[in-house]
Amino acid sequence: MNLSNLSVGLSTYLLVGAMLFSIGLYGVFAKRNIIAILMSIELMLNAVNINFVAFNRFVWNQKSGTNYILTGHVAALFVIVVAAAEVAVGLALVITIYRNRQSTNVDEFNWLKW
Amino acid sequence: MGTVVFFIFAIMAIAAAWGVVTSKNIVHSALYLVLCFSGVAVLYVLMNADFLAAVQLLIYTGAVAIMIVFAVMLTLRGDISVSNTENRHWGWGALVAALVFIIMALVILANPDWRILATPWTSGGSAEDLSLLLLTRFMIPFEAAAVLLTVALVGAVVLAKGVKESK
Amino acid sequence: MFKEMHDLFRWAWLIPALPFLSFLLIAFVTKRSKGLSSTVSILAILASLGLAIAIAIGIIQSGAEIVEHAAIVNVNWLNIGGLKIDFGTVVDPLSGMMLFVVSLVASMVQIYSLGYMHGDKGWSRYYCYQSLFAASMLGMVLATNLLQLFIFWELVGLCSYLLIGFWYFKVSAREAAKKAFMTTRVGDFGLLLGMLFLYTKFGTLDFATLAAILNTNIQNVAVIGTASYVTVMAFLVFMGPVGKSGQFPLHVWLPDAMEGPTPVSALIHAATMVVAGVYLVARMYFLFVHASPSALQFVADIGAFTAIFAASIAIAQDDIKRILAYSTLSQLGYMMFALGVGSYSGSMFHLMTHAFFKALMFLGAGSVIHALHEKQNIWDMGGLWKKMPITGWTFFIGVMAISGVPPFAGFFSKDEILATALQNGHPVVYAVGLFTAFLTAFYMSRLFFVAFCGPEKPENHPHESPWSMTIPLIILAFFSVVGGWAALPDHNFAFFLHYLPLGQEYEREAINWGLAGISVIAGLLGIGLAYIIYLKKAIAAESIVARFPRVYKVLQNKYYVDEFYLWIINNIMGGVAKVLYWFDIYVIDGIINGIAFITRGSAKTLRRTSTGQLQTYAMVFFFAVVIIFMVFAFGEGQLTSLNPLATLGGVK
Amino acid sequence: MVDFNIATVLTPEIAMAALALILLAIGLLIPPGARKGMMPLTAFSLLGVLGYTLFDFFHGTKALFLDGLYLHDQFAVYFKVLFLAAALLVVLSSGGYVQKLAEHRGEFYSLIMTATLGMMIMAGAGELITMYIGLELMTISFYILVAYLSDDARSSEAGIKYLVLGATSSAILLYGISLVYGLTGSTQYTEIASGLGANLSPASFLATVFLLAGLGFKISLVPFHLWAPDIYEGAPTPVTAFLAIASKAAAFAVLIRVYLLMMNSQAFSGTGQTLLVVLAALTMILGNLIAIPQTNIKRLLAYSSIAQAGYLMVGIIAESVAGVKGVLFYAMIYVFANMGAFAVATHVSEKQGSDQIKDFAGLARRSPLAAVVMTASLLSLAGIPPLAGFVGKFYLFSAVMDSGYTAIAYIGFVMSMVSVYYYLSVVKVMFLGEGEGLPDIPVHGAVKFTMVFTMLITLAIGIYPTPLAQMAAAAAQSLIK
Amino acid sequence: MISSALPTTNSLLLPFILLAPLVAMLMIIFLPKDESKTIKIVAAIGTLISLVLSLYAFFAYDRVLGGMQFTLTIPWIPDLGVNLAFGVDGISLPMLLLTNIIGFSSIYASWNMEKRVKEFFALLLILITGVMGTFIARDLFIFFLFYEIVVIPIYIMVIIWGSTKRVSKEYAGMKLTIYLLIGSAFLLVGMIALYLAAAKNGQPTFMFDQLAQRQDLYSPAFQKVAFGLMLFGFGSLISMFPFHSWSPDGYAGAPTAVSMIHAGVLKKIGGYGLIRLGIFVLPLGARYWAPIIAFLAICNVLYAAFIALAQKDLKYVVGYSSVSHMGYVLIALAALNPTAMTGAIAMMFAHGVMSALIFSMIGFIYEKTHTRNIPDLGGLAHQMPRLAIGLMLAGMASLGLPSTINFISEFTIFMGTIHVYPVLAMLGIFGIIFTAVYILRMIANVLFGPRRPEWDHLVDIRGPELVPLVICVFVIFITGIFPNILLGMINSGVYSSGLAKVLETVSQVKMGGLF
Repeated sequence: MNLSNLSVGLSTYLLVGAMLFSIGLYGVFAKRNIIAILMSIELMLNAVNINFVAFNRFVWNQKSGTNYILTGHVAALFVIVVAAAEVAVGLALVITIYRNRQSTNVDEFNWLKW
Repeated sequence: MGTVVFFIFAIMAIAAAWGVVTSKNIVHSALYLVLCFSGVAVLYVLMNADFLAAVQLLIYTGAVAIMIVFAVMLTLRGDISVSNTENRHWGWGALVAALVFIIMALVILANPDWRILATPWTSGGSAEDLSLLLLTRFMIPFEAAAVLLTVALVGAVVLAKGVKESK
Repeated sequence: MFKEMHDLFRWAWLIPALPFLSFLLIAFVTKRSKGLSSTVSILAILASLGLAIAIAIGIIQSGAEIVEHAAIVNVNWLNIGGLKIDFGTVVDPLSGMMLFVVSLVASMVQIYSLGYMHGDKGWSRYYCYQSLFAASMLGMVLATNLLQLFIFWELVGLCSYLLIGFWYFKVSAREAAKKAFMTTRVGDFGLLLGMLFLYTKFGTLDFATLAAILNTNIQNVAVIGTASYVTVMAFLVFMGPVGKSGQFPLHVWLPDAMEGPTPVSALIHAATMVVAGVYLVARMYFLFVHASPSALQFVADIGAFTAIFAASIAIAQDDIKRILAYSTLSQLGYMMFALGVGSYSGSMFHLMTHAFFKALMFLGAGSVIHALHEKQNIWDMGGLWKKMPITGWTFFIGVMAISGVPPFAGFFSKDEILATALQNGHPVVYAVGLFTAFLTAFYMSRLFFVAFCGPEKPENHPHESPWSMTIPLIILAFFSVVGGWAALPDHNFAFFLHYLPLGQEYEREAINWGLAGISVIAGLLGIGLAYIIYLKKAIAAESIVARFPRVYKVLQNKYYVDEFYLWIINNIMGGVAKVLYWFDIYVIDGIINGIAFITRGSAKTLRRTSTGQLQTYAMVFFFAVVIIFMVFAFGEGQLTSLNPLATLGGVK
Repeated sequence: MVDFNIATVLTPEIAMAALALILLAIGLLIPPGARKGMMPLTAFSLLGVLGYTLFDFFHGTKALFLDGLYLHDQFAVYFKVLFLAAALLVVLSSGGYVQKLAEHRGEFYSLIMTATLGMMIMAGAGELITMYIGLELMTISFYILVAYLSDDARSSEAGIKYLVLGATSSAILLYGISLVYGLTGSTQYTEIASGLGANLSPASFLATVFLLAGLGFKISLVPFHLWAPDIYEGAPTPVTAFLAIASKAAAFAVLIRVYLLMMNSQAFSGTGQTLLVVLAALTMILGNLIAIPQTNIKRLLAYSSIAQAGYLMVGIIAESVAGVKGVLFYAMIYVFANMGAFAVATHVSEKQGSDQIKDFAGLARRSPLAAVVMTASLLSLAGIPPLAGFVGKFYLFSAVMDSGYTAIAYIGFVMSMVSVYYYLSVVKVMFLGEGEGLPDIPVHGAVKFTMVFTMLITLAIGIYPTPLAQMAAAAAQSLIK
Repeated sequence: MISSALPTTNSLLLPFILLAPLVAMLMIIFLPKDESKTIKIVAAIGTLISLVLSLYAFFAYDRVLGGMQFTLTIPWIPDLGVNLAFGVDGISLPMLLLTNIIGFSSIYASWNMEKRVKEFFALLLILITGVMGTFIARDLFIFFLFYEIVVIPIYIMVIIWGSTKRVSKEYAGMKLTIYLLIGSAFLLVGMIALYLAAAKNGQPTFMFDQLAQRQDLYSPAFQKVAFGLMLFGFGSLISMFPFHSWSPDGYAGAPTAVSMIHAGVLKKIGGYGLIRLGIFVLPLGARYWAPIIAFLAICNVLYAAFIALAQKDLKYVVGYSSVSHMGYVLIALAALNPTAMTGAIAMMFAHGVMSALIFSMIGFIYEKTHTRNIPDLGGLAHQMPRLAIGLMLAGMASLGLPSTINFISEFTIFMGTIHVYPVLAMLGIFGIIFTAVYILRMIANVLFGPRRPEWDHLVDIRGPELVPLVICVFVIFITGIFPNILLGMINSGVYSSGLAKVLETVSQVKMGGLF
């Protein structure tokens, strides 16, 4: 694919990232179902990845030396790995707590307080 | 053309994300999530991160989404159409999220250095380039990530299986 | 001659040391054994008496020499930066006289107590206190400086406290002891202040040095400050004697002090301790002389007022010891105003004679009380003269002496005082003194006639006291008779002592028989009036009382001074104390507790921020991020660059 | 490319990874009856690594590896010593606790190893991505450990809370990292420092704030602290100990490195610095205040550890070698003091089946050693001499006062005296409550050793702090040129 | 004994004095719980050794030579400049002796202790050691270290062995502890500020003498602030109005031995600190604050004396009385001249012995009658004459009766203050009247009056119980009758330590004060 003639600027990409991040954030804040919250977190992590890739593409594409040029990609890759691990553990936890409480509603997870 | 593609998929991704957090049906949310990930993958392609796009599709749309669907199925009870409702504080949540978005957007827009268009892509980005980096400069996080995945695996098993206190 | 005597005077410290030794011995060794305790104590005081007599003889022999060069021995006691105090002994006619009087009365009282205190559970304790008192009093007399004097002054106060409260199980004794201590403490406050000012001004408290400084520099006001400064000091110093010697308005403790055993009253509250104030003023006379005349005038006024004030109260009292107590107050006032009007030697003379006859009368009263099993109201007595002849006769001598009937001791001293008062231009004081003499004679005779001469009461079975009590009576009676002859053939005690303040030349002066006659007449009038009222019953006492019921009531209630003080203590001091306590608990502590309460309360409130809802936590988290960022950007002046219009419009 | 001696330098990390896997394998392979040996095995292997690391501290050379992406300076090694010591003590004190687990004991120890590994990577990381991976390795291990008692709903709840909040906070941290990357083109500390120095834009502020929020979450800096009490309460007590001690220290290791680069960038010159001061003050105040009405010992210790984070922040604010030294010193003694308290709390809750403070009644009689250790630990946390906490606070606050921030010293000292109030409430319960008729609580073996050891160290450092102070000074010097 | 026979540097005397109770404490820890007799004897021996050694130090001290003697200096925390430096001069030696006198007495005052004996004596010995440490420290850090050591044992002792009256013992203990700790928090800030200011020349130090030498490093403004902090910290400790309210409650709640040590010596650390740290090191600050101190001191004297009048609980009377007496110490400090300073130190000593005696007597009363309510008591002199003597002598000392050391110290104080603050000093002297009132009232109502049959079963104090009485009375009177023993020592301390010179310099400084 040759898409070298694209004309969308960095800010736009970043705005998309920011928007995804905020939507994810809203999900974390507002959803009752714990799985939906996990999904929202995935959205946030994705938003960060967009940032990394975009910065790599737009700002540091030509930075000299092979050592630097793909840092954003590497970061994104690690984030994906971490996100996967996190979601795995998270879902296992969901199963556990569902076993205990028969619920996935985070409003009910308030035994620990004060 | 790239612009058109970008906007299509960017809007798609955002709309799908919106769907994830607004859908009342948790299964729908999961499907929107897949859609969103796919849209983001396309954006990666637009930014010459082909390998990442592939990884995104494989891991997110493949593995993660499937896991989520499984979890949804395992924990589902009651009416599925109200399985994913908002809590009482969603208004506050929306406000805070909006505030966060506003400051992010302001910062992005206020930074003149970022009001730029792309220069021609010169940096590669193939799996080979990445692997070289991962095994040299980012050797330690790479190994650590391996351990991390092991930990996640073990953890998932331990947690899902359940640890009981012996009486 | 003087040189040899001086060697004797060096041993003056033994006089207080012996009783002190006996105090220690009794307190730590012999307190279990009654006999041993009293023996030790009496032997010690008798030894002191012997020494005192020896020293007195030595003084008389030394003559004028010792007046000019008092025998002073000093050792350093306290030496720190800014404060150097010596302890020592001063032997001069003044202290010699006091030593003699104190040790004599003390020995008499201690011997007397063998009989009076017989069978008391606190026997050893009693002699222990007695010894301590003797030691302190004698130490005070010998003091070379004001601080030393003050220390012993306080110690005699302590002994007074202990002895008044000797029967501590009696609530009245307990309260009286407390009152005595507290009242004298008020006076000591002033004395202490005076001492401090003196030291700050003159850098010494030594009597001799102070006197020398004042005498040499008195013209040069710039060096020692203005005369008014000295006057202030004089007033402050005088506060001590006001308390100790029971001058108005701090006289209230002395009548109550009669709660102690009667020998104690005789010794401490009649003969010795209470005159300490007079002695102090005499010692510090140079200060009063150099102060403005108002200081001495003040002393005279207070003394005169106390004299007549106490005498008027004594008229209306019924308790034998209280009458004597008010009489003591009155006589102390006499001595004080004597000093005030400049009759220095007269005051000392009266101090001595008063010690003899007042101790005599107290001991006599004690003898009566002992015989009547603790009855003290004179109206319960009567006809004792016949049953107790020795007590009766000696008491009669006492009455004659205090009434100023020649040739008894009181006549000479009282006469000298009154004469000087008139000569030195204090006619009002003289008149007051004269009237007081009349009142004194009246109430003393009243006491004597009612208690000793009136009809016998059948319920009483008095008998004469044992020898241990009567011998001291006789000895004191002897001195009450001959004590005044010391002034003969000239009419002045100063002749005897060869002593005048400020080193003035002593001038002989003949007795002014006219003035003496007037005072004798006043005394005889008093006796006569009492005779008419109480023995002859020509005028019914009741009718006088009935005519002036208010006056009688006021007199009987001692002008309500006690009530007034009690009111102040209970209402003002107690009230302030309660208010401040309230303030302490509810305001000062309240603030502290309030802070603690606020802390705990806010903690309890803040605790609720931890709601247990993870989404709330997340919201707080991000909201905080937003706020912090805004503050950060605003603080760094970056807010304008965040203006979206500017950004989008490209205005840069 | 790869340094030939990287293997030797990375020995502790490699050993930890290997140990984690070995323990995992052993746990699966050996029969349940033989699993009692797991604890000593873990402890001795940790002791070995600790010994090596200590040796490394005194004899290793300062080096950069992988172009400075990974650092081997005394600062990093100091923290590794700290993590290993904490892990060792946790393992020792949790023996009895883990015995109660029917299965997955191997995994428990293995996860502690991986968490420690993650911390070590955080301390050694010379760039943000490595740091992030280390952080996630630690955090994910902790997610599992916190929720380890999966039939205990509280443990699960704590796990899920920690996971959601932790993931959210790492998202914001990542966003910050991405901004830093976008601004400077690198994730390496030294290059960020030079890159940010020239760039004072809203973006750099946002990046700073996001990084601070992400790391502040880990150190439970107010207002990012809300998670801590809930998670501490719900987690198994040894895990709480480890979480409170080591994960916080690891975040501080990162924060010091990151902060020092921010410091170079002037971003923290004016308002930023003031903000940090305010946050530190708030942390001290809120942590200590809210601890007062707590009735659960773990929750109380949670708030106390929030307050301790505030004290540690004070050292960072000082912006000086002395300040860093203070942080290092305090972090180390904090390990022992907190560990002592948690060892007692673990032991009591294991025997008593409760974490309520009122169940400590009469502990002075029932188990004098435990009561004394608890008292000493709490008082060290409060900063009462002759315990180590006093010297630690002295270093911290003298450093910050030397940098001209006197107000925060007032707040710090006053709040630490307020903290005495709630620490003493615990002491009061232990010494005053008679605990009528309750049986004695004997302390044996490794737990006893842990208690005595932590108390002795706390006391010894308090009385003679010089050796540790020298170590901390060396570590601080190695960080700042 | 000639002190030159001793090495003037690195003498081990003071460490031994410090260690004796500590060793006894360790022995007690390893003794079995039920050996209460042995425990008490060990504690007594430990403190006795300290007492004897400090007596030796007191008399072996070369007053002509002056200055710090029996010194020992070991570098301790080099990077902070902390030295483990011990030493005593004429100012601290009386306080050291006082600590040991009271420490030894307090062991015997607790002789009848039966509840958790082992813990009690272990804590008590820690307490004694801590207090001693503050007085022999020549290093501010060590000084502070020892000071804070004592706070917690006191708390524990109050809550376990204390007694509840108007306020619960838990409250009293907590109030005492938190109050003093908050005070010490400000003190600590001041101390660090001082340390940092002194370290400006690159050589950090905590040594008192070196801190004092570096006057040029402290600006007047700094001195004002730093002294203010010290004043708050030490002022709380010495129960300066209005920071006194911990004191009566604390004493009322505390067990006898703690009251003795707390009122006797611990409180004096405040005064000692103000001299050692405040006036020596920050003379200008002291000059600035002096009028305020003087004013507050008189508030102490009169205010507390009045409140003592309204008290019904014995310990509250004595508690407020000790607040009142501290006013004299404070005004003497504020007078800033050698005479007053000598008086202040003597007063601290005198009040220490006196309050130890009075608290031990009250302790026995409470132990035997189980009440401290004055109206419930009365006529105790019948059943317990020895106790009555003790309480009465203590009372006499308290109201400053001549021939007790209390009188001389009060007198010296007044002598030093009267020309500096004439009005305030007069008000202070006025306070002696009220002191007399409440002390006499207490003595009268407790000891005297009719025999009460309900107390007939009481046994007079005897045997070991007499030890505090004998020791304290002996000290009160021997130093009262021969004051040069004590005041000469203090005087040499004030002059040879350079305090007098500092005071002379500072008194010539003109400063805009508040009054």
